[in-house]
Amino acid sequence: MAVQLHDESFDPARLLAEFETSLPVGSFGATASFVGTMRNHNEGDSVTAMTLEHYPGMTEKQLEEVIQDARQQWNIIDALIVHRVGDILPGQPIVLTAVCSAHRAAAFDACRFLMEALKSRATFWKKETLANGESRWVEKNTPG
Amino acid sequence: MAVQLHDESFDPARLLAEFETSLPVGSFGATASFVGTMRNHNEGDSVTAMTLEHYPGMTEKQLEEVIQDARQQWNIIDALIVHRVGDILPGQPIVLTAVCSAHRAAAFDACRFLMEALKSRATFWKKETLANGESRWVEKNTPG
Amino acid sequence: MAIKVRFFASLREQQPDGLSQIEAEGVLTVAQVWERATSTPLMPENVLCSVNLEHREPGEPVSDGDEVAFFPPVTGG
Amino acid sequence: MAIKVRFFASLREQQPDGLSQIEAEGVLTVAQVWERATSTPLMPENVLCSVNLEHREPGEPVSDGDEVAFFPPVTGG
Repeated sequence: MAVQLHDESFDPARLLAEFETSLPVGSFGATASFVGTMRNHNEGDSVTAMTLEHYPGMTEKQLEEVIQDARQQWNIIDALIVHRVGDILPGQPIVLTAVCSAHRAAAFDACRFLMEALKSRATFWKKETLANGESRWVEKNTPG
Repeated sequence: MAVQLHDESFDPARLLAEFETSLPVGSFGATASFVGTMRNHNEGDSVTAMTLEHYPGMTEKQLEEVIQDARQQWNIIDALIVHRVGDILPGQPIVLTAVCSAHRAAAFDACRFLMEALKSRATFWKKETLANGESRWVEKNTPG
Repeated sequence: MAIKVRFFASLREQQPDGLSQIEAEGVLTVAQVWERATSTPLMPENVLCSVNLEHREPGEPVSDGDEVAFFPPVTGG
Repeated sequence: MAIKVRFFASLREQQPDGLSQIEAEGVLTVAQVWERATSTPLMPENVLCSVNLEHREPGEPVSDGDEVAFFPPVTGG
């Protein structure tokens, strides 16, 4: 499955292993992957929790389009995007992108493209809970 | 441990999980990783096995230097290079590189640097066994 | 015509009285849907819009039965 | 002086009679170590060299007790 949204914490290592296992043995030479993990600090403040809101239906569609765009630009064998939604704690994974290809350049390029494209295009919104109990919407993503 | 050579097949997912678990929870936001896997074909021929030779002592030293070079160029939290040596079969992992950092750009850049640097500098040599029983040394690496 | 309206993230919180559906006669643009559905007629510049799950500009028209959504810049990943 | 000599990969196979140690008086370059240790005096252009685990050019000098290695272009990763 190319796109997954999880409302509970997921195990990137296990999903990555499943992703590779789903492909024919010996068919791919390169797997690039990226995991975004919730940090316990942001913009100089201590962060204790976060809520990830999304637009059900639109978000999944956008992520599938991002993978289609990657397939058109690079010769890749398969790609995976996994994203958390809901309440999340520091240390938990937020996002996993992975690309399998014959050679490494396409895997590296496409994996990074998936991350940049989803960060700029996909309808997710983060709300942080700070150590002082206040909460705030994250206003924009850091540039890649 | 930053550099590992394995003379038996290793599990990239498990080593990647161990690598992340060794870092303080909430300290990193980005993990980029790459796995090179043995393919069952190369240069148009069917390949059934491969032997990876290295220069004990020199190879480990070079890989540690590659990580030091990455640390000087990017603000990274930790880096990992794992490489197989010895006899290896299609579908088995050859190499794993991983970088943890606060933000994604450094992780992506440094992880790719580790791969390019080790492919061009580290003393490993591949000998392929072809389906017809012949064997040949791989003469040069594909460009990244 | 009936238009379904949705607000997300900070906009949902800022528009507690935002309508989830509006009725209209004749053609409306996305920005006009905002004016009818909220108590703040001028749509802020940084609000993003979609119609039927596709990004749209504020000046684009809306049809009967469409789902129009308003949301702030995305911050996933 | 005593120099330890190593060959790797295809060079190890091509130099089955290559010496693993040579004795010399006076200063030798890496290329001269190759000449003494192999039966093919002219060192091929694409042979890489190291002295004590560091890459070296063929013209660089070798000292007593050094380990000199010869190998083809690397193909790891």
